[in-house]
Amino acid sequence: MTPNLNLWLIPVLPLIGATINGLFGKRFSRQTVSAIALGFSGAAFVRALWILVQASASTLPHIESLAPWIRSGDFQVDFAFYLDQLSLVMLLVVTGVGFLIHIYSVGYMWEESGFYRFFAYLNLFMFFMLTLILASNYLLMFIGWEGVGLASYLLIGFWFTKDSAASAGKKAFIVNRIGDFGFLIALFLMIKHFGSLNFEQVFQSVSGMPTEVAGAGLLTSIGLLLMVGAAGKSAQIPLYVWLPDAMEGPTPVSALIHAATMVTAGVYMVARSHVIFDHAPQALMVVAIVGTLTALFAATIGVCQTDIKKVLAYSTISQLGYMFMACGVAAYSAGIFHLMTHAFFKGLLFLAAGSVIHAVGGEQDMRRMGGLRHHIPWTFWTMTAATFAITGVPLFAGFYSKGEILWRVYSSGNTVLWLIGVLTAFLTSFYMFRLWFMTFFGEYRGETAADHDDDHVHAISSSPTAPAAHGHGGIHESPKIMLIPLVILAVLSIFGGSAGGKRFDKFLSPVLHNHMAVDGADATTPAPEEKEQHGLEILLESVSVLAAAAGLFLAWLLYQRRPQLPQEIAHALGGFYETVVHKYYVDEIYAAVFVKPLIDGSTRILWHGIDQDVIDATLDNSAEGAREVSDAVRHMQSGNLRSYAGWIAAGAAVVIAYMVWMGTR
Amino acid sequence: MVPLSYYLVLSGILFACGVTGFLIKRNIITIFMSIELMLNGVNLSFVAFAAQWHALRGQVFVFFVMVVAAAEAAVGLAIIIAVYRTRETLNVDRVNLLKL
Amino acid sequence: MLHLLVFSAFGLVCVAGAVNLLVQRHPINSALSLVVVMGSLAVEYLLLGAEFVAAVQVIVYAGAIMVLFVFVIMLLNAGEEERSKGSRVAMIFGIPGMLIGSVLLAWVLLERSGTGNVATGALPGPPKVIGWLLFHDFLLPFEVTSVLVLIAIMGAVVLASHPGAKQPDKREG
Amino acid sequence: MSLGVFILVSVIKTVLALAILLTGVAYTVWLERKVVGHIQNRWGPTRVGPFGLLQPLADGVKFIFKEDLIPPHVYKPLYIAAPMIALIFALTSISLIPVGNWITVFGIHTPLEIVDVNIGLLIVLGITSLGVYGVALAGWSSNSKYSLLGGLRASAQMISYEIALGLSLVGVLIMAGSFSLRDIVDAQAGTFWGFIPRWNIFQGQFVAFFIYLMAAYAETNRIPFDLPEAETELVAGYHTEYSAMKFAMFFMAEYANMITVACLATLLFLGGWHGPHRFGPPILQAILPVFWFVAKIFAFLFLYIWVRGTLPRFRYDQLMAFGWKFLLPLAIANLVITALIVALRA
Repeated sequence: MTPNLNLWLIPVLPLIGATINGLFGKRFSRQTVSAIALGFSGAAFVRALWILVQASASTLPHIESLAPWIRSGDFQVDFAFYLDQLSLVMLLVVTGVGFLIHIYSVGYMWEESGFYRFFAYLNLFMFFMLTLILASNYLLMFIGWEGVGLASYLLIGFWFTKDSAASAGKKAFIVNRIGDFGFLIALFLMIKHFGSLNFEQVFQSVSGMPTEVAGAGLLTSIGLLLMVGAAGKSAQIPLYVWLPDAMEGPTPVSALIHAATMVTAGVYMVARSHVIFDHAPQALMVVAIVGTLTALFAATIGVCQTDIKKVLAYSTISQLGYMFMACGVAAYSAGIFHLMTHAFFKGLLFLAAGSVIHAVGGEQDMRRMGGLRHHIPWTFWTMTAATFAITGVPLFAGFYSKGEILWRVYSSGNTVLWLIGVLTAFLTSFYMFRLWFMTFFGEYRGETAADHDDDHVHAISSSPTAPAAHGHGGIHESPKIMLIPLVILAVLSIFGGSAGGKRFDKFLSPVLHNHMAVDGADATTPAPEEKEQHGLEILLESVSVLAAAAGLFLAWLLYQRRPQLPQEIAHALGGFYETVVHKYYVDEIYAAVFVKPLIDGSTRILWHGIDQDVIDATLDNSAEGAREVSDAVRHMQSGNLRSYAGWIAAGAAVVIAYMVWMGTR
Repeated sequence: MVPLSYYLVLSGILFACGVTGFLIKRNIITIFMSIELMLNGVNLSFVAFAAQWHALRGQVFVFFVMVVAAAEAAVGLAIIIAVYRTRETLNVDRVNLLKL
Repeated sequence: MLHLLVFSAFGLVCVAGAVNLLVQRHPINSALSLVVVMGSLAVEYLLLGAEFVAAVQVIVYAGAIMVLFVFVIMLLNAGEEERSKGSRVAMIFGIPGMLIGSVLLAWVLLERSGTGNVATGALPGPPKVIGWLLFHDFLLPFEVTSVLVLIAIMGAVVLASHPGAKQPDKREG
Repeated sequence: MSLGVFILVSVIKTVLALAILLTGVAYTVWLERKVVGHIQNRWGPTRVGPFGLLQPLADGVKFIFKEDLIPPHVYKPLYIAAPMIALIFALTSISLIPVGNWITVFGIHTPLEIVDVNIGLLIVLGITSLGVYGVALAGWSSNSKYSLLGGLRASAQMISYEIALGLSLVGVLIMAGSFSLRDIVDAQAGTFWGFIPRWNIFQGQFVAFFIYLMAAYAETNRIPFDLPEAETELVAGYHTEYSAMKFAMFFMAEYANMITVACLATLLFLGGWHGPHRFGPPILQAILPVFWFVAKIFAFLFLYIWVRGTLPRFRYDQLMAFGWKFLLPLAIANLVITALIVALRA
């Protein structure tokens, strides 16, 4: 007898908050709005904790079916929620980090005119994200998937009066649509071949199928299509382009959606579908390669970015790449582990970056920062913790998770991927410390405090009427309500990894190993080799730590010791540097290859050709014809009632005559 | 015993009178009454045919015609009142503009 | 024989009333002629046995609809018809068309229809059976008609309500 | 029964009914004057005959000998026809009212009414609904403002209340399952628990009776709904321009209508000719039902007069609002509830 966990409450609580704030928030005071938003998202978090306590390992997986949704023949989809260790981890991460970011947002967004709107969207996002996580079938998951896309769109375009924000929202939406297309086709394939979308039934069917080692078959196609979806949502090559632009949204949004939670949905989905991927090694390989390439690629771009949030955005892409890399070598637990730690430190990074931006009055360009560590010590120290965590400084969270990933990659035999991984770790360390040095050390390079007030208002707020209520008397620390989440996340970034990859692996093993065909790399390690393996693992970890240290040194050298050096290097590299600065011209290439032909084709063929010459012309000509005919017969419509009667009588006579003639013939 | 066709001819005469009234009368109310006359003519043929074919449905149809006639009278007379208010005449020959 | 006598008598009254409707120039006379037509039609219905139809004919047509006509004639104080020439079409096409149609119909009815005789009270229409038909076989038309009547009531109220009551700027009649 | 005998019996019955009805009309007038007089603390007619009993006769003679004045601008054909129409329809409807059971006189078995038809109620309703023409045409043809207004009011009022009236009767029809007045009366025979008669008014049709009563006042243009002849504003309403015998015709029509309405109320709601246990010799047994019937009509007429002496006149908009917004919904509700109960009981 499983206890009734009432899982549905968790997604529905934020939905209630979103509904209240969305419908009536305009009339509420800011205090009320934030109380509602925090109350409901906090309640969801408490509820998740309660479930963590209630749901001991024995009761998992727990399925809760609420109501049938679609019934068609044998095919059935329910409104059903599914809780196992995997979704439990995600649940805690999403509600916990989400709640912290809610708190932070109260401080960050206080000046905004769309305050209630922001929190309504944020709660709405929570609802969809939790639906995505707790869904017990792919269709419900897809609803959540689409829903977070919607919330993301709304939040990126939060300052919709700003052109760039509006188009960034559109871009995110459209690029995600491409990924969703793949996801959807995967769903159709599942319906066609398995007759169900329930996780349990699908995985049951898949377990009975042979592993597609040699040729690409059904499972490989499904896996690849799922990967397309995941790449869209989680910003992997080639669909990553929307994420950097998404930084147009408010910083808490970047932290919550575009770093901590939504973008990891792809990883979650791949881990959730691991049964399919385990039976399709080739698809898995694609996942690994895509992840690795993305990690490196994004890291190189990140090196040259000067916008503090853009750096973090590319860093996010890169870290997501790590997660996919882990999933690609069937080390799902490592991927999820990194997902969790990443949620902590990347969320923290964004929030701290937001705090920095807040401090310097809306400036996002790192070249105009510097020397901030004395002005904003809390932000500085929390950011430091996060930077150490992401670069993999030992004993910080990132050290464990990244080390775990690299070890698992290496032990699966993909040495090339491992090398790239280490290189990426080096680059990560470099650009993160570059950010760190540029922001907090050296001299302040921004404008004087006197005239930045206007800038702040313009950059952060679209509303012309938002006065700086708490006054910007120069560079200053953020209010407490923003700092508390920073501190909590910093603590988590430092200690969040100490759970350790192994224990995490064990915790997740009922989900990730129970019905899994044994794959070489993931087989339980034989006891005798463990010692040797352990030694190797330590060696590898030192390599990555060394790489991180090298990155730190280089950053220190270039941006602290000899600040003029980067210019010279850039000059020396010439064209390559330009390419990287322009993000490898990917956006331009996409524009040239996809967007322009599409627009041209639509314009020439669909618009001018079909719409104007065929559809419109048909309409116009028939209207013209009708008009001409009416013009000819309108004289019958004299307005004289008796004339009408005369016509009718004459017509009736004709009809009668015809009928009589027909009848008597 | 009366041949059915007598009833039908009577009905036809009434109908023809109605049509004629529509054609020659100028007063809009009288024209409207001509319509009622036509409906009555049709009703008679309904009842006659019902008797001929022993089908009560014919009589049921008469009720529908009556109800529709009642609805039509209500709306039609309301229209006549509205027309009279704006045109101050009941002569259809003077009500030949399609707008006010 | 009696049947034919009664039929002819009331048929004649009927036709006389209809013709009188056309001849009379004052609408109230036309209306009263129409009442006479309806009354004698009720008798014809009785001859055919349709007693319920006859009763309803008197109550609804003569007792309600025609009263409404008379009411409107009184309300608008309609005077004698003026002889205006408005429509040539009605004269050129309408009258001949009507005549041709009537003659054709009469010819077909009298010469070619194979219908037989009708006895007095040939088809009694007891209210019970008619009600049963209305509420079973014709339930949908019945309900639709009720909606129609409802709409007609509302339409009549809207049309006849004084336009000046709500739009004071509109031109008064 | 041969055709000749049938015609003979019918003629006898018609003459009898007409005589009784006209006498009834005359003495209803007398009754009204007397009762209203006492209500208003005066004596009413006392001079002609004992208790003024011959007053109606004197009135009749006066009407006959008065000069029949036709105003110059009236529309003559209708002006003359209108009172006749009113009176004819008022008198005709009595022919369908049964006053008792079938009786056998001189070996001829015949009902106590002029004709016995199975849709009697419908025909009575049809005939009374035609009565409005008399009033409307009188109002219009008089070519007088007061008359016209009275006629307009009368026709609108009578059409409006006819709906409520008809609907109030449907409940009774559902209970009896027939349009025949005789069947309806027979359905009310007997008693509950031996002492409450099974009249429709006691069978849950009290609301219907109330609606009928209100609608009947309006249909007969009686106080409190006598707007068409409201003397304070319209002089005398539709018969302002009438005098002598034509006026008398309207007068008689009004009272004949009252009696018809009272008959219908008795038949439909008050159990018709059914009374307490039958007793006495056969001749008494034959007469008693008629007596009960007349007694009930008398009671109803007394109620009429009582109301006239008590209530003031309504305003016209109040009258219309009352009819459309109160009586009609009430009648519909009563109809629905009655139908439900009958359906559930079946």
